[in-house]
Amino acid sequence: MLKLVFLGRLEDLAGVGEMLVPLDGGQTLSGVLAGLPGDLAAALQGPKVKLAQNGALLPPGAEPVLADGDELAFLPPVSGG
Amino acid sequence: MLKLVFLGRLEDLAGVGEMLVPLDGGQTLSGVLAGLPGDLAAALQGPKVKLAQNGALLPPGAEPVLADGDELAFLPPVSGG
Amino acid sequence: MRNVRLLTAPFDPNAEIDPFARAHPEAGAIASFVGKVRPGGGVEALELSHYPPLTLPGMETLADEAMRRWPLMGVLLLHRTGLLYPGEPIVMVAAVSSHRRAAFEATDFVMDHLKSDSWFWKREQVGGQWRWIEPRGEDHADLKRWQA
Amino acid sequence: MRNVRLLTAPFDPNAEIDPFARAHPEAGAIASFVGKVRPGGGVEALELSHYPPLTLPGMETLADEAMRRWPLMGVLLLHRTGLLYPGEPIVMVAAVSSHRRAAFEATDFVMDHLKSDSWFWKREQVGGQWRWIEPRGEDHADLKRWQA
Repeated sequence: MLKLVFLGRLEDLAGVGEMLVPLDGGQTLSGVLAGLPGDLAAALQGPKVKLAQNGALLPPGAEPVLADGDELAFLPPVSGG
Repeated sequence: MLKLVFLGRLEDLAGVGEMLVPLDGGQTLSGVLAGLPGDLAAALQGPKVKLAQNGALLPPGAEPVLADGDELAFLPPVSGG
Repeated sequence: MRNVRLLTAPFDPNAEIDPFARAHPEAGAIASFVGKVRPGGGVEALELSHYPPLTLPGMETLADEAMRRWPLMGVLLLHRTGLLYPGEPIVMVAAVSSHRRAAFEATDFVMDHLKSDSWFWKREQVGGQWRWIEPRGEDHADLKRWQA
Repeated sequence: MRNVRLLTAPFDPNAEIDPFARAHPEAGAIASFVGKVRPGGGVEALELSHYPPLTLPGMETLADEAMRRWPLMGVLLLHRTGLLYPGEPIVMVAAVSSHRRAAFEATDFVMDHLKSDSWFWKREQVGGQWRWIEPRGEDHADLKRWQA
């Protein structure tokens, strides 16, 4: 299983702050996204959304190799002001 | 009589913070300065020393008309820092 | 002294600055900043969410960076999370140094980076409805001031 | 609220900022600065003399100028005179506004002008001897930042 964490407005869109998903779509990000509702998957791939794997920020465009028990966080732009 | 006020290091040089002087050298600044010790008079005319007459700052190079009871303050550069 | 904390309950800035200032009797200059939930505009509450694995480590890195850039004796950096009401402090930053310029600049630097380069998401409640606060272009402009 | 005072006895910055902050519940941002007599360097005491007819009026004009330049809700400006000892506060400036940039800039502006464009003369006692503190070029450079 993989734990997905949705921050900011992505939490509203997902309807939950965290979600456990099986890794049966392969150990790739695109495999995981394919198993999610289309609008959520699209938002998670937005150009300004950053990713953190197990609490470590990933470089833009990284294609993480996911392992059972990993936590993958989706971080939209912060609010400022 | 005229009250002279010496600020900052001018007070050290004058040896006093305030001094009453007669106006018998005329009602001009140069008349007053002529009655003071030469080194003090020179310091009071330093290019960075500002003057205030009765609490109002005078423009650089002003030649105030002095009257009996006036207060004339000599203000060297402030310390900063 | 580096005092960096993420707070889940209301705090009193004056109760924080006092021990911080006393901890640095050798300081010549203390600059500080407090940002509060602005009353008015119909805002009933503000909610700050964050991502724990990144947020506090990011704040600590930011305080370290300020201490690296300026000759500071100490940095105080406090930030609220959770539900806040109008008038409550959200953030407090203070810096102590020998001279004023370093203390001012470091405080300003930390605030600019907290606003645009840290891991907080804010939403506000207006008329019973929650809405997310969007990024502001002004904050990114503020951040660019420090990229020499 | 404009709170401008010339003080002849030691003061506690924390006791000053508290009522000032409370007087502006509508504020979103409070920036403040405290400058103290730096311990070290063998300085035993600092004496600040001033010229009463100009000093306080000059401070009031400076506070007014800050309120004219930035959208501030209040300015606090306190300055000591007389004999001060290491660790004692000399000056305190605070500004409250809706947003942080105005509060920061106004505080910085007032400090820069107090340092170079106000009526205080300082001398320090080292090894029992008094010596006048000379003007610093750095302060005039700081002042030029505000001349647009």
